[in-house]
Amino acid sequence: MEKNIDIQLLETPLDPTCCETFVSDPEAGGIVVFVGTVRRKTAGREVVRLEFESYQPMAVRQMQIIANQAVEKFSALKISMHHRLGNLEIGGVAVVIAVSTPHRAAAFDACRFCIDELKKSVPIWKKEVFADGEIWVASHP
Amino acid sequence: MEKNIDIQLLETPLDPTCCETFVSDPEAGGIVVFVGTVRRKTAGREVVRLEFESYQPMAVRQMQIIANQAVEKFSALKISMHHRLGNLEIGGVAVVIAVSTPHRAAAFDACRFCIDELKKSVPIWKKEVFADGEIWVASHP
Amino acid sequence: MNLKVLTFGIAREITGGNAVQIDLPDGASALDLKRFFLKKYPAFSNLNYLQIAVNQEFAADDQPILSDDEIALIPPVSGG
Amino acid sequence: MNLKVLTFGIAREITGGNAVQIDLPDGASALDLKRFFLKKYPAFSNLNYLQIAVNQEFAADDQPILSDDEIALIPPVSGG
Repeated sequence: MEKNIDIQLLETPLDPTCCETFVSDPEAGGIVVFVGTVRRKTAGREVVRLEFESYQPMAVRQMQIIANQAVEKFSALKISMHHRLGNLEIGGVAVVIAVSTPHRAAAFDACRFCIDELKKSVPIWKKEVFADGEIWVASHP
Repeated sequence: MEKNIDIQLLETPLDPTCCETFVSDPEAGGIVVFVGTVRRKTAGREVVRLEFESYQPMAVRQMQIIANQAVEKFSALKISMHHRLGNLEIGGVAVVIAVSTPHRAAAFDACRFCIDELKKSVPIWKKEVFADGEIWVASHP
Repeated sequence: MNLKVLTFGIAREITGGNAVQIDLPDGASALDLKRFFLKKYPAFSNLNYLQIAVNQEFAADDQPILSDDEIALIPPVSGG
Repeated sequence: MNLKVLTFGIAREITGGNAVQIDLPDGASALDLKRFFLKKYPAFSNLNYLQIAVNQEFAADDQPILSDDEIALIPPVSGG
């Protein structure tokens, strides 16, 4: 893995500070951090918890590809992407993505690119568990 | 000040975690944090340090206005804006802005709006000190 | 050829295990593999999509499958 | 009327203090105040802009200045 990219899938609580610290750089003018948290409700139903699973080696590869693209497209200096696996309660942190760039606009664009692409192409699956049922998110029309 | 908005001007090092913690919310699906750091170089010159000063009561008012607009325009749940005053070395954190929203796209838009507006209309001034001189940033054409 | 196919998420629940052993004719493509699963487990037709990964990369429909490839079913992803 | 005008950043350096006492005719506007400073300190003409704040808000050119207003010179801001 490139020295300026940090990809992790973790069974333990994520710490945004780790990602921010990783991307700190004397050439950086801006750092943008996205923290994805578990909302209490989706489509009006109360969420009890989320369960994340992944195809780990492929997920890491895909995240790496996305980070490389972000470095290329947005001249990002450093990128850190951590994704949580296992069970998460409301308010828990599912994903943290931090990006540093020399100028701030690119940091917003690059961070947004990373989370948008992660949601499209990284083999991680989220099951929403409600009091009265459960669904694999995005699986059905 | 509204309960969902946290504005601070601080003479001591900023802690992005404080801002993230403030904006955490069970209704939040996404938090975006912008961390503005002091770059080693501007326009090719080595920066020794930055000096920030502000018209404090007006700066707080303007930041409050911006945060209120972001709540209105982007349905932000909570916003925390901390700006540093005094002297800062390279890598130091000048500003932290954290925004939580139910869905992630709005968090990016709202956070970017806040930093863009802060740079336009908040009475805070930054002097860049180089080995061989100093300038008040953005003062002259 | 005999293949072990890894399954995740809803694909794991549909097939009832972390992996399935299947038999495909030599020279089968990723699309053949996908058709095999759609036929054997009709529940897959209800998904938004079903993709095949070969050696940890998304495979095009015409990609040939070899017996020692690492094959996985990728139902709609939902990370983040 | 006698006014105390707060100064910051480069405006502080141009005027040589955190505040300046000036005399303006009663009924003067924010624009009159700005013109007073541009005339007295020509260095202000070199700035990208100079704004006037009245009671901690940006003032329009035609805003009248009252003797008990809190007045400040706002040179180009550069926070963040």
